[in-house]
Amino acid sequence: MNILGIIFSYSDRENLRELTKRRTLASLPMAGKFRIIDFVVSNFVNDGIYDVSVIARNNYHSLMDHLGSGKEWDLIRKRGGLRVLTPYARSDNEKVGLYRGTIEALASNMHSIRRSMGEYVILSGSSILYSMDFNDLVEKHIQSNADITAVYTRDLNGFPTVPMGVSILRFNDHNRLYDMTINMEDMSQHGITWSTEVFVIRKSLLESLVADAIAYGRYDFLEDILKRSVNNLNIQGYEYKGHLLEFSSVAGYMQANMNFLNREFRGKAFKRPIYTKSKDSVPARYYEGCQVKNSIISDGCRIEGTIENSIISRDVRIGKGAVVKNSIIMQNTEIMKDVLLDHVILDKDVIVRENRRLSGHVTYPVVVEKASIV
Amino acid sequence: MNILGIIFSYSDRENLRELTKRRTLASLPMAGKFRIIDFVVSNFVNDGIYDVSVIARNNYHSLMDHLGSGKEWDLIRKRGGLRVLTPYARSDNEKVGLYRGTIEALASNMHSIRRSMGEYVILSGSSILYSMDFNDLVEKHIQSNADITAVYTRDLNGFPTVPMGVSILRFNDHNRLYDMTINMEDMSQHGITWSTEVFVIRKSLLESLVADAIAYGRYDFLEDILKRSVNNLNIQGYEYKGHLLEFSSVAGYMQANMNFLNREFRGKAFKRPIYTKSKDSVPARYYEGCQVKNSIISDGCRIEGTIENSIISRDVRIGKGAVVKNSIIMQNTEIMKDVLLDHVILDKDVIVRENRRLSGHVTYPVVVEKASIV
Amino acid sequence: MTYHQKKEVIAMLLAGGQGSRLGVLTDHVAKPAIPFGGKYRIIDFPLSNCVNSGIDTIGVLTQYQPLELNTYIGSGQPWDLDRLYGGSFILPPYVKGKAGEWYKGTANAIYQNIKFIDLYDPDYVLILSGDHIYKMNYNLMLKYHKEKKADCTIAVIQVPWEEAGRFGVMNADADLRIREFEEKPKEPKSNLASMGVYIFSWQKLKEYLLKDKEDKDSQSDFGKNIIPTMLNQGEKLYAYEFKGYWKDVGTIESLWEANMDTLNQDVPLELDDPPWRIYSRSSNLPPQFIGEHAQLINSSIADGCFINGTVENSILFPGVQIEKGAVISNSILMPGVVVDENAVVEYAIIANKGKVGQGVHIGYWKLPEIGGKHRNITVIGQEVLVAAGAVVPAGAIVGENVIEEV
Amino acid sequence: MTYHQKKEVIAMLLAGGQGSRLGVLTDHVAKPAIPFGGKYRIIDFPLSNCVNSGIDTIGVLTQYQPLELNTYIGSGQPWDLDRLYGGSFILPPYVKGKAGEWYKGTANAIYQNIKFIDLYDPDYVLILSGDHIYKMNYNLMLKYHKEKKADCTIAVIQVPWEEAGRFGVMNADADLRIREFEEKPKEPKSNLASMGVYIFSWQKLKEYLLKDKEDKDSQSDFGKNIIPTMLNQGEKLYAYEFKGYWKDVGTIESLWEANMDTLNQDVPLELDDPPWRIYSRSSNLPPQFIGEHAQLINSSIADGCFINGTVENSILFPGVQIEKGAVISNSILMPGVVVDENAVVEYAIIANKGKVGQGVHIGYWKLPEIGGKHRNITVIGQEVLVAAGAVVPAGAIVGENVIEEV
Repeated sequence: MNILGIIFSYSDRENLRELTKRRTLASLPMAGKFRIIDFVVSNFVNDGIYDVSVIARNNYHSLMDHLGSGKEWDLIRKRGGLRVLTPYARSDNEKVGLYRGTIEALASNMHSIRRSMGEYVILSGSSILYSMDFNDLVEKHIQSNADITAVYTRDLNGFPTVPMGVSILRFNDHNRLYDMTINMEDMSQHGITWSTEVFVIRKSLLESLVADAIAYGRYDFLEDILKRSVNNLNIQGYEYKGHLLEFSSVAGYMQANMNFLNREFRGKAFKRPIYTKSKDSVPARYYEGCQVKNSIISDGCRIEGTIENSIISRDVRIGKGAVVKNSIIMQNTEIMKDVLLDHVILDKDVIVRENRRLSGHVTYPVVVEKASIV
Repeated sequence: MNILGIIFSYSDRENLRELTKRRTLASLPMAGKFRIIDFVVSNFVNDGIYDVSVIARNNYHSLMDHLGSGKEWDLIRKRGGLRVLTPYARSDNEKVGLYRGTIEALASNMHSIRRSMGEYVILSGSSILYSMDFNDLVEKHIQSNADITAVYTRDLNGFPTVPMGVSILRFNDHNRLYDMTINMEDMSQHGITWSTEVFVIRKSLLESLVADAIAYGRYDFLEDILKRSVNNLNIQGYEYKGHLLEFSSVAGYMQANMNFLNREFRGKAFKRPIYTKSKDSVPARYYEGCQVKNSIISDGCRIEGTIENSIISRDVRIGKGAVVKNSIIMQNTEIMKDVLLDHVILDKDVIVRENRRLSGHVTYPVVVEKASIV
Repeated sequence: MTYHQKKEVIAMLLAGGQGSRLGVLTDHVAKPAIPFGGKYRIIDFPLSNCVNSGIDTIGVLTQYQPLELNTYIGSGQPWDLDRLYGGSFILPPYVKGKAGEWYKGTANAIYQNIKFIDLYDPDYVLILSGDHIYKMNYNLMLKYHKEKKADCTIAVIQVPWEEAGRFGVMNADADLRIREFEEKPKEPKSNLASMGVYIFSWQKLKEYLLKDKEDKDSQSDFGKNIIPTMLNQGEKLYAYEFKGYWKDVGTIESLWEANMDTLNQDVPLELDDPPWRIYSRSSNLPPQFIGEHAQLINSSIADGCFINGTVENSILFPGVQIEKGAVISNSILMPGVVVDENAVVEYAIIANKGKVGQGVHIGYWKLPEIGGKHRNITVIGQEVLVAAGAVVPAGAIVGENVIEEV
Repeated sequence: MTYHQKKEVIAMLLAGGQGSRLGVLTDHVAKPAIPFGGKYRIIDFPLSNCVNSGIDTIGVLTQYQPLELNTYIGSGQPWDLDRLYGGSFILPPYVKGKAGEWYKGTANAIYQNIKFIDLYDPDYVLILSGDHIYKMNYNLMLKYHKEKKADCTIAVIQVPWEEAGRFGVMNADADLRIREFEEKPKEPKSNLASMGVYIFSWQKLKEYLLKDKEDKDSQSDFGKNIIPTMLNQGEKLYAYEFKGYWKDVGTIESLWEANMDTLNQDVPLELDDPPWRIYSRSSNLPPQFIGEHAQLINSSIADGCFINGTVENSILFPGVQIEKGAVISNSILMPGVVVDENAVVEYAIIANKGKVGQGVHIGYWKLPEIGGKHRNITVIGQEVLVAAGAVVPAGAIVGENVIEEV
């Protein structure tokens, strides 16, 4: 079966403050050495889908740097492979910027999508992470004679409330979508089914729906295609029962990372390989006097201090006497002697000088911008 | 010696009509199966320079498609390799379009240029093709203690007149640049030295010159850096004595291609390999009744008709009784029975139906736009 | 923790044979590396068939003159076989414990690589050889193998009865279950010939390989030992009939014929077939140039050629040079061959970088071709020089430089 | 027409040795494929040295158990050796004409690959072996070779006089021209030991390889035959003194020591050295997780590990699992080793996927370590299981599953 994966590397509903100031959502670090996009792309590759397009909008240089030729995801292919689709000016006096919505993003890249051999398309966002059997999903899509299959999850799925901004999907007894609303409140009741932002559709149908919508000046896939078509199209639901991670806020992003400290969760998340850019770092080095507990440590780290309940990315140095708790420390950061960090997110290339103390709260972690010196 | 190659994939002085409507200059087909960029990039690779950045401005999708991961140019490298640098929006409400000039293009991509290990930079355009010994060039640059070395050619170098829009460079007795003007007339006198649009400069100097120029709102490398600096900087000349091809006009582009029909010229141009995207086409097939003379034929062609003095790209079909003379036929074109073409450029994916006749003149070849049906 | 990726099926390609019936053509390269069809090599066919059939893990068993073959396959990238898990693997003989062991028979070669196969824990193993030209979807055969719940499925093709005796012949019942396998029978009872393409259920094959190793008298050959033994033991072997073009190119004549077949539109061997592309490593040469004096008739010509003479019913590989007045007909000129002015080459195969001097006549034959039979094929070996004026009679096999008439 | 790219220098890496002194560690893999330093393999050092020295064409001569090594090197991409011209090439022994020939000695292995070397038409050939840990710029050595107009340059390192007898020793004059070469002399006249790194001017080497082939008594070894013969003939051989860390890891003890050296900041073998990176193939495993009960002291731990016990002065390769209460000290745990609760591992090397059961004691030694001497190193072979409660005394070499005290 020929399937094309299309991943939106950004999300309109995220507010990740400084974290997405210079990068797109999908290139945000996750679980130490990975980035969000790694999980999404690996899900496709692990399911044998080797034709993957990533739609970028702005701030995509870090994403392109990370993905490179696609080699590390096994996506250098003669047929298919990895493409990053970026907005571009066609003529000399055109300017480009934001797509006006997901549909415009698809329409702008239709020349590339059309060329794919894929018969079905799986669309995925980047602000909700899952670990899904795509082959089963597409099989069910075909069996159910659906025009579109929308993947949903039920109830809270481990979250305190249904995340803000996600789509609440309502299905009838035949599992057919009849209504869709955007979640704008802290809902925590039972029986809610909400979108994981994953959809299956036949490529030819997607092409014509996108062309139609553009002709009518409609730009949003959820509002303008999904919601408008509940009567005309057979939109079926597919329930995802596994774990989900969601990050539209900094606190959510922190929480999503902390999930990886759980052995059972890690076991499931890494049941199949998650591919990422390889770095030629040395193994982590632990020196006399270090104390590390319940933490994820990536290669290239040199650790002399204390770490607890934290996620440490590659090539981080943590000095003697420093204490790092409940924090996310990104790549190539230097934490000098006797620093204390609690509930902090240090972005890449940050230096924290001796004796500095930073502490946030679980509901509002302190974020230190890339390349800052504290 | 660490050298970074920077190639501008576009030219402000070109008027190639429909040919560059949907592609950037550097991705224009050349000599059958190649594109202009292949010659420029191969010159770097053949001289052992494996760190090459291509600056794109607009209309660059065909260029990116062609270059792909850089594999075919031997440019998948851990250090260096091939990068295509495209304009992009940094923030949510920024729009991007044309660079205001070569300096802005360099400035916008300085983050990537800075990261290269190259100590020297060779800058090259795409509208003048050469076959140059870059190692000798950089050696001479160093020996001469130049701040910048500007490569020039002398007199007409095979052209009827000095091409319009190129820079006339004037050097003093010490081979130092003292003046620069843009050629605006059909000059054909002796003693003229004009730029091949290739320059050598130490990377750190380039960085500071670009930063300065941007600070002063100056955007053009030739006018605002080269010309303004003739007194402050030691800008040395380096004479290029080999063949040149130039294509700022359609007639020039046609002429440039026709050079490849000369055995001696071909011998020099292909003395070292020119890399290009590989296509898995079958060998060319010649059928009973075909007549082919003095022409370049690429693989994948199926020829039943007559071809003279023409350049035929990949996967072209030429029907029985068709006659193609003095023409350039691009990829995947179908020329049906009894067609007559003389002094015509057929862009990609064109179909010419039976019995059609098109003929242009050497000074004004007919151009048929991509995917047209005649 | 480690990741392990199971493959349902992997292919093992037997590429170690010398192909001695191809004479000077295999002096320097293994048979699967011999150029074919203007830009391919024989091995491109099984490799491309695998990739097009969705089989992405291929062990290539080499033994004889593997340098060129190894370099040609390289990372497997031209066949899209440069993969994180799987891809193409060169498997030469090796030393284990104190002593090394060469591959003795086809089955022994697989036996020695049991460890490699087990890495992928496959359910099925596809056994291929590197000396056939055909386009085949192995996936359909695998489906058949599963439907039949077979232990082994052997691809077969109908051959003319009079030729059946040159092949391994299957005697099968109506359901295509194989009852008897005869290697080159004098009086064939069937005209279903083995194509040398087998699918085995791996656990079953492994069992028989281990048993075969114990049998000192065995030649460890699939056709002579493994398959007859399996039949004796009552295992389920099925024939899978392939209907398409298939040719064993183990002789000079058949290699020449298969090449000529690519020029014949009536033969169902279309190479320009996008959904079933034959991949190959490209040459990096510029496009061909056809000069003022060229005359081209029903020929296939590759990149980098310079043609200024007459070429008829011939196949010219990359970088061949034909000077003015030279006439090439019914011939195969492999990469880099140079033919000087006024030379004549007829019914010949000239191996890589052969040089044919001015006025040379290769494939000289005084009698007219009659009754559809053509004169014998002349072969000029790799880098052999035939000096100006020499005449090489039809059927000669030339391995060394020639300075006058042979 | 064809393109040809000459290389000034290419490297030939002798990776065929079994390394029998490493016991069970080389039961399944060739010595150069043995894991080293937490994420590397021994062969990463010469390969990375080549690439960092600007040498991009490397023939890897394999013979013994090459499967894992070949798979590890693959397309050469991790070392940036996946090139259009050049790159890494696996060169196994092969059949030529009627019979195959195994690599008999180091020089014979090169002799059998003359054709490969000639493809690149090099001026110089660098001969390396796959059993040393060092970081060296071969380009400086090549410069020296050219300055000296030498026929052969041999890299040497000063060793303690008392150890000189274990090496090939050079007796050189003041200009470092070698006058005599003694293989493992009883009474060494010099303490300049050969590092097994040679640069030859290729034409000269080829001449001696061809001569050596004629000599029926020769063992076709560089140290025993080629170099003494060249000295006899008055060729210009120079010693090139290397001053840096270099260690032959041909024995269990030296392999253990070299690993421990990576944990010792006083030893000049920094692996975290961006301008001279040691490249290796990455594991695709998630980052390591350090649990509630972990205690880490001066150790190096790789991706994919799960650590919930105590680890001291030890090196843990990717995917090692240490459960609660387990204590690992002065040990090397290769990829995928699992140590169950309350087990103790001291002064040991545990090969890939070894399993250490609950409460096991590996490297048991009743006496205290005295005078800087440590107890003998214990080795547990690949995939060996040591069942719960077993005690393995120091110095044991365990190749098979253990169910009780050895």
